[in-house]
Amino acid sequence: ACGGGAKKEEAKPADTHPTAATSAAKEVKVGFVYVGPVGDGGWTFAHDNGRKAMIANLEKEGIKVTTTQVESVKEGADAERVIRDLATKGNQIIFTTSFGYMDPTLKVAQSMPNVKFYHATGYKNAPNMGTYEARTYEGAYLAGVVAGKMTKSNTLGFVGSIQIPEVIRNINAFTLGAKSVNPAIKTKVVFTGSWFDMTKEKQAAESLIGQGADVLMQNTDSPAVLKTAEEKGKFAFGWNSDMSAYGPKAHLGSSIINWGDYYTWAVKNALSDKFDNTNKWNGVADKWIDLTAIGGMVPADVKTLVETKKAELTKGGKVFVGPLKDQTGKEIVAKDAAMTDEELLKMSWLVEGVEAKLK
Amino acid sequence: MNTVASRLTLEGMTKAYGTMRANEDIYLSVAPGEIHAVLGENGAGKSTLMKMIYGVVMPDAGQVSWNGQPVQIKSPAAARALGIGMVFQHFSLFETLTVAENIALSMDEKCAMDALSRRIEEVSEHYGLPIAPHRLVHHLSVGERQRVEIVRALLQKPQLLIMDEPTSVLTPQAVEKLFVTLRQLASEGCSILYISHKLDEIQSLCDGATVLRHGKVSGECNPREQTVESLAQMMIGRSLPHYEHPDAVLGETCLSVNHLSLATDDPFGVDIKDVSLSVRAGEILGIAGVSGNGQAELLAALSGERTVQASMINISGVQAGQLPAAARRQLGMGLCFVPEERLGKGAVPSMTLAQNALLTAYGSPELKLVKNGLKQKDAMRDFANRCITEFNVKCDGPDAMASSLSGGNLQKFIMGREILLAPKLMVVAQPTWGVDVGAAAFLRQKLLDLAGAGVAILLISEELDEIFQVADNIAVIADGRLSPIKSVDDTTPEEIGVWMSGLFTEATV
Amino acid sequence: MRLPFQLIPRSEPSRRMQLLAPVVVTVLTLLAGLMIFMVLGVNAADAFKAYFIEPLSSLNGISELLLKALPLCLIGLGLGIAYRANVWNIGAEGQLIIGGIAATWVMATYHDSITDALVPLMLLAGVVGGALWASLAAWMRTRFNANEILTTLMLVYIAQSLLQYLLVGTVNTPALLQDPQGTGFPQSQQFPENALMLQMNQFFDVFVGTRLHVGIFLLLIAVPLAWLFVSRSFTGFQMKVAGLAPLAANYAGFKTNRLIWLALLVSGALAGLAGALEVAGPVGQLQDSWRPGYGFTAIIVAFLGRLHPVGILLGALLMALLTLGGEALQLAMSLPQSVSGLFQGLLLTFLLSADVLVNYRVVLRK
Amino acid sequence: MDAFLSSLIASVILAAIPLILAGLGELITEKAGVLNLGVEGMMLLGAVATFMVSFESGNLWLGLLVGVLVGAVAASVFAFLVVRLLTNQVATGLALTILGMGLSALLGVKYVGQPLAGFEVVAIPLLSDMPVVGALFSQSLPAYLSIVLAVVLSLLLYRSKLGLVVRSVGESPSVAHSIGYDVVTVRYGATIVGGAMSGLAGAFTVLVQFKAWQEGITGGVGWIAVALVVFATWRPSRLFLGALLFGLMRSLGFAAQAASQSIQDWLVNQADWVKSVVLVLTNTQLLNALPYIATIVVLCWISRDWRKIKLNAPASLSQPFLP
Ligand SMILES: Nc1ncnc2c1ncn2[C@@H]1O[C@H](COP(=O)(O)OP(=O)(O)OP(=O)(O)O)[C@@H](O)[C@H]1O
Ligand SMILES: Nc1ncnc2c1ncn2[C@@H]1O[C@H](COP(=O)(O)OP(=O)(O)OP(=O)(O)O)[C@@H](O)[C@H]1O
Ligand SMILES: [Mg+2]
Ligand SMILES: [Mg+2]
Repeated sequence: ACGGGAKKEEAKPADTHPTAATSAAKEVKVGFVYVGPVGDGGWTFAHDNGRKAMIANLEKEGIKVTTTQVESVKEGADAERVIRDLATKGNQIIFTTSFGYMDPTLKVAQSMPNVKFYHATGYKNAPNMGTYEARTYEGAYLAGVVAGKMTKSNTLGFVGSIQIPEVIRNINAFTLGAKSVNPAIKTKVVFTGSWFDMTKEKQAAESLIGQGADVLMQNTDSPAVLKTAEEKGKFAFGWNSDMSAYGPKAHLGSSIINWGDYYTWAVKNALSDKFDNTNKWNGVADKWIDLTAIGGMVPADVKTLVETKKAELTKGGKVFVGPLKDQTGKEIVAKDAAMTDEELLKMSWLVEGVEAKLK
Repeated sequence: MNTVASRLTLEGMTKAYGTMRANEDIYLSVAPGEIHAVLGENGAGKSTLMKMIYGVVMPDAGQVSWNGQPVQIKSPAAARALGIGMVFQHFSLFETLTVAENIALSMDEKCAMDALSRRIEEVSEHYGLPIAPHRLVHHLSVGERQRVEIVRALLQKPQLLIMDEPTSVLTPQAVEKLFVTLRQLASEGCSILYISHKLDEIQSLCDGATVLRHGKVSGECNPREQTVESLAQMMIGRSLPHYEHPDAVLGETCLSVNHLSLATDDPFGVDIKDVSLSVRAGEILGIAGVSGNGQAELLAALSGERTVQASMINISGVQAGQLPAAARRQLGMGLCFVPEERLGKGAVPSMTLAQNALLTAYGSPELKLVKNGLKQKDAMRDFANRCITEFNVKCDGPDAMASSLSGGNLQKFIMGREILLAPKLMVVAQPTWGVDVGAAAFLRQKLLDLAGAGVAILLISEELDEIFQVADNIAVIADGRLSPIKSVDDTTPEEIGVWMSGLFTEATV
Repeated sequence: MRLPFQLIPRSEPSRRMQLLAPVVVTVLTLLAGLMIFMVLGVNAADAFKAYFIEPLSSLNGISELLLKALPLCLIGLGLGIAYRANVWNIGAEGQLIIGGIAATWVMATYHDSITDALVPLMLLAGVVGGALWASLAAWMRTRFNANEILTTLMLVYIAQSLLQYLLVGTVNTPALLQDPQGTGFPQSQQFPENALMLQMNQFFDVFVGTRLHVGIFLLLIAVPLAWLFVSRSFTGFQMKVAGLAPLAANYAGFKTNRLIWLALLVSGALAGLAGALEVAGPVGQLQDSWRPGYGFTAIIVAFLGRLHPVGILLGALLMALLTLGGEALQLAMSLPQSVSGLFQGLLLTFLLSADVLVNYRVVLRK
Repeated sequence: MDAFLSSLIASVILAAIPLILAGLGELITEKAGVLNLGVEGMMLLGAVATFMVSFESGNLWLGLLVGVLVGAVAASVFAFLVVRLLTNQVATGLALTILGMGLSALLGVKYVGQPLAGFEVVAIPLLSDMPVVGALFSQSLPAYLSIVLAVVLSLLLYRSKLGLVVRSVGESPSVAHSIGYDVVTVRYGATIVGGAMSGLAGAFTVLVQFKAWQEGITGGVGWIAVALVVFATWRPSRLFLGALLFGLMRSLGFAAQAASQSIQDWLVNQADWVKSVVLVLTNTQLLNALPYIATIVVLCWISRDWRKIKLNAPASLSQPFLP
């Protein structure tokens, strides 16, 4: 059985005719499909915060939003049913927040042209379906900067979920950030094989610490890595959401995603006459990504350094700029060449300094 | 009323299991130092009565008086506290525990293991029942296990010892030794309640007897003043049957076992060592022996439940050692087999008789119980009906559950099923174990008739009497070895008894 | 610890109680449901309506119900056959995953070369894959005596790792089943049209807008076949004997090892078929996060149906309803999905307890 | 290297303790002839109850106690069904697991991801300063207590009259009944003790291991515990060993990943076949499956000797007894 639950804010009489008519735009029903429980403290939690921020933002503009969200929806046959259910129950806009919902979302979108869909982290669009993703690697890069300064053993640890480009990008960015301030560091990586499994994440973190890592980062959805670091007297970061509460002594900062601005824009976009379905992939520059709640143990000069890097990124700076070598020392990106988004989306190699084996 | 001289008096003891009245208004009295027999056919209610005395079973009505005082015995511990000890009909020992642990379990006072071991040694020496306290029970022979049971009872210094069929598994020599012990006990003032089907034993041992029939007292007597015939009359209401031995002409060899050796797959089992025998058409070969001496392994090898080297077993001229059970039944070999355990092996308890008929008859080309891989319900019922009518099985018809039949009736059904399959060779284990005297006589006669019709029969039985009644030749299995085969006319129960304890030299073939 | 009642074994299971027990169970479950809803502080009438009526109130709902009941019933039928033989395959989920993998593999290999027979071939691959995975447990049971409860369960975890292995792949060696256009995401390509089950709406207009596919007709074959096997065939009889009295099966000369193999192969094959139907049906794609859970739910289905094929069909429908109802509760009343897990557990517990009435006479003590 | 070893030891011990607790509980239950496949469910119920009470009251020990009690209560429901009502033990155990998973998920919804302080490590002076094995002596109080409890229970089972009675009931309930033991009560007792141990294992999981609640947080440990009992051929000492081995398997997979660079450096000079074997063995997905593969392999290894299992397994395991 799968946990989680749905919460409905201020139940409204059901609107049986889902239309995106702007004339009635003062009230709008929005559905969210979550892959985990809201209380995961990570990925889904960040989306739910974004949802709340969106409601508040639009309230101020006089748009009343009612949301229905379904948690812990399995990626598979169930997803399509839930999405369709939400659509037929009068939700005019539906956000599906996990990669595995891509094709179910597309299928429902094709059969319900009057409803607008947004799918997170995927790459398929339709006239009524847009996509969005955050440049999480920029957050990883900023965290890397802090990590590079804070490590004593010059060994960083990274708990990865599965070996997909997104995760590889984050590992690389974290390492590059650290190397930018401390060329001697190396990053050890352990993949757990799942996005949310505290048991494995904890054991992975323990293994990394056991092999000398003293600052940990993760690309998994629970705070288990941070908690382990707290127990063992090491440092770690929060991911996706502010996790400082889970390990006050260990918490160097949280690389967070602010979905609120995006959701606000997306609802308004859906209500406008011209639906923009292009992929939105934003980062620090648009304040989607930030490294916040930097811990008190981080020296002021490091904090300043982080601010400088942020400013660079905001001004259009890039993380993946040559020269970049892969693990074997082979140059992949030439000096001063920046990787294109296309290349980033397919990234499947680890930068020099990462100690890990893919597959 | 009874005098204070009585150790135990029972009045109006009644116990019903559902509608079955196992004991009804039973009166019984035992004096100190008396050895008192309780007789009766199977199911007469003897064990039930003893269990009520020992507090295992609660009576529905009746009064127990102990040394003149009315008492209520609510548990075995209460019985032991009064001074009642019991040796159960079916061993109540735990195989994987040691002798001392087994005994500790029925000691009610606290007692350190070492001290207990010493006491066990003392008591067992005093009564000439030597046992080693630290040994695991599953390593013990049947006789030794019985000793453990008796010593366990004696450690309580009982004033009354209940022995429920203690000799059914002992060799005649062991029985003699036991009797010496019992007499010694009685002379020390201990009363003994003694249950046995062996009337000659009772005559030699007991001072008084109570006979039960259908749960009621059918008579009391001094067994020494009775004949075996009159005692049997009291037990079953008629005299013992006589067997007719049809004249059979011995035909060719149907079964030969050649130097069969087989390691047991049961941790408590016995390995078979170099067994050879042969049975000819029309012959009944009886194999005597205390159970647990390799019978189970021998049967498994014969039936095909375990396979051995092809040459070790030859059925009707075919080397069958490698053939599995189903193949031995078919292939025109006509092996039929009646196992020792009826429920759970010979029949599936929770299936109907019709389904149980299919259990072994599925391969019969005449009966055609299976067509195109499908069961033929009508044919199954017809065949079950034949077994029921031809073998006088008392039941509610072919749709009755096997578990609803009494032991004797189920045994008749299983024997009927196997015999109606027209065997050429029949292997039968303990055909009358726990079956009442009348039914046993019926089944033994069936075996004799079958041999008369030219079927080769191998009969494995613990009951020496049975073998001497029906078999032509006899051999003994002890510790996995087979004794020389003798004609029943050339040997005596005494000689066989000696052999049963393993004292023989194997025949050289 | 004396109870006010006593159990006396019946000489045969009571027919009357067999019919009465489901009623008792339903009443108990509803009562328990009432209590749960009260504790959760929702209007019980609304909750019951959302739970049990709502999913059935539209044709789309019914088609979703059937779509969910299909794999549950198929797997349940196989498990029922195995459990009758006392073979406790509780790893159908793993066999289902392997079935899905096998079907996807056929799709990936042949979707260009085979057009018409592709789907049947995929289903066949699912059957074979599921059976092969189960045969590992059969081999370990017959060869090493390894308890199949544990091996089949461990094989679920291993199947999940295998699924990931096949989809994630790496830079150097692309994963076997990964979508060539998928830019490294852990999923297979979308199944092309010729690799998808035919939809009911292609044949019947009433089904327009629903996802039900023709695979549902398999139940029309599978349930009667399973019934024939279980209650009419000699092999079914042998399995039952082996389950009820293994010694009797040996004595009768039934090849018990072969029966164990058969039980595991049949249940594995049906689970594999369900997996293939799932990926070629409503999912249309293999993903590393694919954990439908049908293999576990089907265990309850098998017991709910008292291991009888017709009962299993009804049990599958009921369990599908409970799951859909759980979702409806989530949407309508903001109740967590785990409520339906709780209901399933309670239902099974009550059902097992009710078996007492079937097998024993309950007599009050005086 | 020392740091690596002592961290490995610490993580193995932490992973092994819930296995030892739940496994020993199941061992005791099985020794009385009751097969309880609901260990996972009871652990989850114990875990969620512990977390809820600890979180709400702030008293960890109270939470621990409630977790133990909840495990015992769940087991007594199970015992009522299988010992009194004589239901099928396998099916009822599965039902208990399903029930435990559903109920714990439902109760725990609010608590997912909530932070909880959990028990602190109490290092034993001197002993904990030893190199490498020092990790053994810097554990939390419940960890020390669990080990003591496990040893005491093992001794009780094999060295006391009470233990003898429990074992005899599992060996042959009818004989135990005929010499005057109340089989039903003994089975109840053993099952409830088993449930309490599972509850404790669950409590340990949330209070010491993860200090958090998550749906299905026990992650199959209950099932592994059931497997361990067979692995241990029903002997406590081997159970302890098996639990440590399994904990090692779990940690080893991750350790091998973390050490991938050192492994690759070492591989450079090895023969080709060594390279390919090691490459396969250190495949991430395979490493994730390692504990399960190891469990299966060991299970086959142990079970292959049928007689040994038969000698050690309680003869009446999972058989109903009607007095
Ligand atoms: N636990 C029981 N439940 C139901 N019926 C029983 C039970 N125990 C005994 N009976 C029945 O009560 C009757 C008397 O049984 P009992 O064991 O006392 O006979 P017995 O005289 O000792 O026979 P035997 O010579 O075979 O030992 C039998 O018909 C038996 O089937
Ligand atoms: N960790 C322990 N600490 C103290 N006593 C234990 C412990 N483990 C087991 N014991 C006790 O030691 C005795 C022997 O244990 P066990 O039967 O498991 O091993 P064993 O018989 O020595 O096994 P093997 O023969 O395979 O070595 C038992 O009485 C048991 O209660
Ligand atoms: Mg008797
Ligand atoms: Mg008798």
